[in-house]
Amino acid sequence: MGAVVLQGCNGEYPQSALHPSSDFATRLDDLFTQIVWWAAGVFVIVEGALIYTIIRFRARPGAPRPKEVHGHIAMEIGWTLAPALILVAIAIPTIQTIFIVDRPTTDEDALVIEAIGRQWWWEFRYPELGIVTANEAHVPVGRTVDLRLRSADVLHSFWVPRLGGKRDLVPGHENQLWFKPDSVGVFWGQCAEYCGTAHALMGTRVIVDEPADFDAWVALNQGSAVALTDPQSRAGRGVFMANACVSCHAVRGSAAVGQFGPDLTHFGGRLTLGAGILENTRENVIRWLDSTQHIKPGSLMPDVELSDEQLEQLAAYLLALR
Amino acid sequence: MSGKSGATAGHSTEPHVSNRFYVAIAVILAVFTALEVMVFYVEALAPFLFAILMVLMVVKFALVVMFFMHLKFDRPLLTGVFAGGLFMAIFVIVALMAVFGKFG
Amino acid sequence: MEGPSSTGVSNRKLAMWTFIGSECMLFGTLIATYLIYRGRNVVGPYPDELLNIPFITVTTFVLLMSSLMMVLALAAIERNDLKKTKIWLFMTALFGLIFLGGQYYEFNHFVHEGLPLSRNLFSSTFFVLTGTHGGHVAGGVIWLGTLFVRATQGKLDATHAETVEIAGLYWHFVDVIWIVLFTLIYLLV
Amino acid sequence: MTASEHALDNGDAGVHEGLYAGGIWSWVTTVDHKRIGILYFLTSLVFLLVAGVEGQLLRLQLARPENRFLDPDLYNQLFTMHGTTMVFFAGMPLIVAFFNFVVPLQIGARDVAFPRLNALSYWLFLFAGLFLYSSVPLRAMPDGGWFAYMPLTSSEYSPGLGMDFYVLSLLLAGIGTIAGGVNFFVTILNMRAPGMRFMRLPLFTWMALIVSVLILLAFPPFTVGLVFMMFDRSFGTHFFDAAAGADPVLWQHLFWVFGHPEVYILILPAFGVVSDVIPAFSRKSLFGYPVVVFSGILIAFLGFGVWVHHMFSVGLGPVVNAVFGGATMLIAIPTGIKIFNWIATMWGGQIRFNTPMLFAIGLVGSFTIGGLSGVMHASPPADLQQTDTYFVVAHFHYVLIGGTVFGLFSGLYYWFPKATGRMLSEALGKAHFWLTFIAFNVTFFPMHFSGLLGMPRRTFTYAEGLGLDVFNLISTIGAFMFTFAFIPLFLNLWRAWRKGEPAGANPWDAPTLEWTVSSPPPHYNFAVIPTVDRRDPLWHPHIEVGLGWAGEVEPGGVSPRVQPKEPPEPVHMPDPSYWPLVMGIGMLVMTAGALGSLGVVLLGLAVTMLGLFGWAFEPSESGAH
Ligand code: HEA
Ligand code: HEA
Ligand code: HEC
Ligand code: CUA
Ligand SMILES: [Cu+2]
Repeated sequence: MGAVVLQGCNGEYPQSALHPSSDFATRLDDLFTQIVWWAAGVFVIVEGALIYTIIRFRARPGAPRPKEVHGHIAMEIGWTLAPALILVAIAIPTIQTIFIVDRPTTDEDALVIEAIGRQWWWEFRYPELGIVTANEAHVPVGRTVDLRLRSADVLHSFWVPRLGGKRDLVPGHENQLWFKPDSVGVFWGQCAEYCGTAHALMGTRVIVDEPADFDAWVALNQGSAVALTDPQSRAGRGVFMANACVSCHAVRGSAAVGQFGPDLTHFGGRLTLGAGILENTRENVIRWLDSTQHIKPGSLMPDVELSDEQLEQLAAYLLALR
Repeated sequence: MSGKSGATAGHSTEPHVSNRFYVAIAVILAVFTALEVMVFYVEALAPFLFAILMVLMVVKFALVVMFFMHLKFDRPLLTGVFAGGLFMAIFVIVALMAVFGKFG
Repeated sequence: MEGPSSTGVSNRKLAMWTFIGSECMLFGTLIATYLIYRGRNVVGPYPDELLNIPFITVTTFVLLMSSLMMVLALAAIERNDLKKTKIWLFMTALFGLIFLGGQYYEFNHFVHEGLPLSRNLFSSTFFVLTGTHGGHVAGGVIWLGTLFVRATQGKLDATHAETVEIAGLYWHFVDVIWIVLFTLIYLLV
Repeated sequence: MTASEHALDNGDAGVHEGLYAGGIWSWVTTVDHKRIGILYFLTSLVFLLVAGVEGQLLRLQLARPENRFLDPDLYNQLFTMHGTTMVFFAGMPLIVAFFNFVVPLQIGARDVAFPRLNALSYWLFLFAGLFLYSSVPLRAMPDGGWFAYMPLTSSEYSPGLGMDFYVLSLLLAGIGTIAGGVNFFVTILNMRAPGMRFMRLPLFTWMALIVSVLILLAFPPFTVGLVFMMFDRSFGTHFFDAAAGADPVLWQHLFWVFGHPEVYILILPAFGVVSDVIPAFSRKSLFGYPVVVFSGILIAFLGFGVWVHHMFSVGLGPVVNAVFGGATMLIAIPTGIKIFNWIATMWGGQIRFNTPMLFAIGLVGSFTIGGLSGVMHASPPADLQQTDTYFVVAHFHYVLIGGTVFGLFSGLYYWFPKATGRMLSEALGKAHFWLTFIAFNVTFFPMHFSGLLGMPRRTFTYAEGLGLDVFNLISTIGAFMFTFAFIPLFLNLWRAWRKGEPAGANPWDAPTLEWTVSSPPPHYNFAVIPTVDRRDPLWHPHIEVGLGWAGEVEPGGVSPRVQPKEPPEPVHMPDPSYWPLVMGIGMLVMTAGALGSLGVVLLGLAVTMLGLFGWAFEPSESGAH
């Protein structure tokens, strides 16, 4: 694979829970930090007492048998109560946070996106905007995103650490998750519930845009596929329509209406390919089409037998679908 | 618990209950079963169906366990062992049903 | 190895009660599943279309009475009345078999009415729950059968009262479970 | 007064006689708890190594980003096998090995309550393990993860035999485990020596008692879940089929209703070992004995009410999450009590740093780290960032290795002289401890960071741009240090077996009953059953007692300190029996048949019944009654 996708935009840790960029992630991070401090205190006390004890009371030759102390009620009460108090201190912000993050959002202005987990890619639908896309969700900065999570097959879990914690996609349930991004950027995510062979390669990206950029993206993506200009991509469309591709993929405005694989109507506008695992470049598209099963073992897209020329044409076609 | 009780293992603790007593219990069980089914068919009792059935069920359960299985006359330890398992089972049933929203 | 007992209860009897305690969890989980899934069936047949209360009341009665036979067998062997022991053991096993026969009939009937095991959520939970109970009854019948054979061979006397008692504990437990299932499955549909 | 004045040295029976005499057949038919304990130990050690190698293969694959050493399917199979083997075929049976060897000796009994049932438990464990591993040559290893979440593990998404091996093998092992639970529960309740009241039981035995209860209550729900899974896979039922109105999440509940108590099954015996070892090597009785006992009971009890903490990301709603999060946190209290009482036991003592003690201290230090990350998981919102990442992997290896494995190593060094009559080398022991301790921390500490920085678990690869490279590389290096850590252990065992110094009855000057009999103990354990009149019967004839019970001597008993060389009167011990093996084979055949052949199932059933009847009608002990 080898591609370092867009590392620049994200700093060193594009998928880190410690670098929050939304209200949700910040809440979790604050809570976590608090608990870490309490834990650090307990750690220092326990390990300190342990080390001090074993050094101070190491056996010395000729020393008499130690005096028996069979217990001490006050001490027992002390080390029962002290941890209990610490736990109360942890439990209070915990419960406060639970009742915020585990409830549906109250923000009426929220942008609803349906995220459907599939082995091993993500489908994103914007019901209010009439957009269907895959693996990459665009959202505007500063507006609450209300995700509706569903699964088409097995369990998955939606997780974009910098925007918040994970929530599972459970067959037969609809789960919710919401966050309000506070900075622009490309945030990496990854399926976090083991879902079979290619679970490790079920990545995703959430692209937080300035509102104007988001609106432009919406306008573009509401439309059908763009008209093709150059002959190469037109030839590619021919190959696409003549092959099995159409049975699995949809390209709005064309004869391709397959539902099994990702919607490719605006594929050329995506940053990545194959659920976040490859940068979306010409070479990579060719590699993907040439050897899907090698690049993403287990993927439900079969290897398709095509000549080099057809591959070039297809890549041109797909990348032209902006 | 200590050496004293060493050899007295066994079933010497129960008073000798007569066969008539057992038959009486069985009759109660049969009558209660009949009652249960009756309650089931009487429309007027429908609102209390659940409560009545549960009471009858628990009583039947207790009768068999106490008298046919001799828990009433046997060592408290055995009651403890059984009640422990039963308690945890009820706990798990109730907790699971609660988590699945079966209580409204 | 039957050494002295620290609690005054014999090892075997304590073990049987322990096992019964553990079985409570087994049936508890099965029952929890049944209750959780009750009413979530999406395709028929549904329980209220099939469950035959009068019929199952009769087999329930038979199983209850087998418990009576069982205590009578125990009482008999404690009195060293071997003849009665034999009779009551036989009757207990026989009543158990009748119950099983009833269950076989019921299952068969359901299958014919379009409810095989794999039909829907009701069939899954119903057959596995009552089937597990039936399996326990069947095990008990075999156990009682061997006791009966030993009794006819004259190898069972008052010194074996505890052996019979333990088999009885198991048998009554299976009965007690049925008391619960009868109410939960059939009467509270 | 030192114990050596009291402890009777029965001479050294030596390694190659007594307990270890007799050919293979004598081991196959043995019903002696000590031998069964040793069989358990050796077998689970093999499984530990196999699962350890699997763990190392996982680490090798993750050594660098986008590695192509293992293909994803193989990786998924390996972590499934690693987790399943470690928990069910290395951890638990290793614990049962210690129960077997130690518990009857600690309570002054001659064997367990049901020796043949004990043998059956062993065979079922062995056969279940072999059955699981027969999936390797058949190239059908399970790959659903050790908790096998539905619906991925349904026949629709996991066709093939892999998950069937998982289900059937764990069903088989579970039967043996429940049988063992009954056996040890009855043994400890019923077979205590005269005067061995509950509040005089050694802590290890106490924990064995509690763990038996946990097994009895936790395994049935798992068994039921496995049966549902088997029916869904093989007979088309719909227990976890969302399309039929069922809820796949039910599997998660059934698994974790078992799974969380299971982790306490794995840790409490280790706590028990440490509670025996720390006093022995501090030369000071356990501080707050009753409190340590009751905190163990409390942990076990609370352990049944917290299972949902493995499911915080499922979306069960704020109330459920809050309740279970709070309940989970509570467990920190009794666990902390244990930690503090251990430290208080050492306080004022004369601490000898023999290998058992090093591992015990290592446990106190390392387990605390794992426990604290556990508390971080227990906060449901915080856990939303942690669950299913390497942060969890770090947590559970800290408690499982820093807790369970360290505790069991401590027990191994502690009781090895009792089991073999030979001393292990302290130098090699210390090398083993330090290498293990370092390797362990190097492997698992960085996982806290890789997890928080975004590394999900159960992923065969990770992208280069995530900044995870260094942490993963360190973890892999640590995992390889583990291999070297095992070298001194095996050298040590081998050396001691060949030419270790004779141990004597009580090499550590330890206070509990197992140290009154010769090493290795005679077949019948105790020539005369001792009468116990106090806790720590080999120490302190009359002691001041703070919290606990005050010593009074019961008249007419036999002092535990005077074990005659030969039993004064003949002892009846159970005869060897091959029926447990026959029954075990029958059940194995049934299990194998369940992969697809009714005929084989029936054959297995026939053999099982044969074994059962042979067993029932075999006189259990010569001349008894
Ligand atoms: C030996 C096994 C063992 C033990 C003992 C524990 C102990 C604990 N575990 Fe752990 N756990 C596992 C094995 C174990 N665990 C495994 C295997 C998994 C993962 C399974 C999988 O997903 O594959 C897991 C996962 C796991 C999760 C789920 C994480 C997730 O998947 O999202 C949680 C969540 O709450 C949790 C919590 C705890 C807690 C609170 C304890 C407590 O018992 C810890 C208590 C101890 C202490 C806290 C330290 C000592 C206390 C003091 C010094 C007192 C003062 C302390 C305070 C005031 C904080 N564990
Ligand atoms: C008691 C339990 C236990 C123990 C001891 C271990 C030990 C180890 N585990 Fe463990 N692990 C689990 C229980 C355990 N694990 C569980 C339950 C899971 C979850 C599985 C799942 O997700 O389903 C897991 C998952 C897990 C993962 C996560 C996989 C993933 O999510 O993708 C990793 C990765 O690093 C890992 C690594 C290791 C390593 C390196 C060790 C090391 O400690 C191993 C040490 C090495 C050895 C013990 C062998 C050394 C010996 C030799 C090399 C041979 C020498 C031979 C002779 C001299 C004869 N384990
Ligand atoms: C059997 C169904 C099937 C056929 C036929 C098929 N695909 Fe796919 N395709 C998929 C699936 C499923 C995915 C998602 C794979 C993944 O990420 O795991 C996919 C992914 C893709 C992607 C990447 C999409 C993205 O957003 O990452 C491209 C591009 C693609 N297919 C093009 C093609 C072309 C061109 C053809 C024909 C030559 C074709 N596919 C044939 C099922 C199919
Ligand atoms: Cu989808 Cu993991
Ligand atoms: Cu847990």
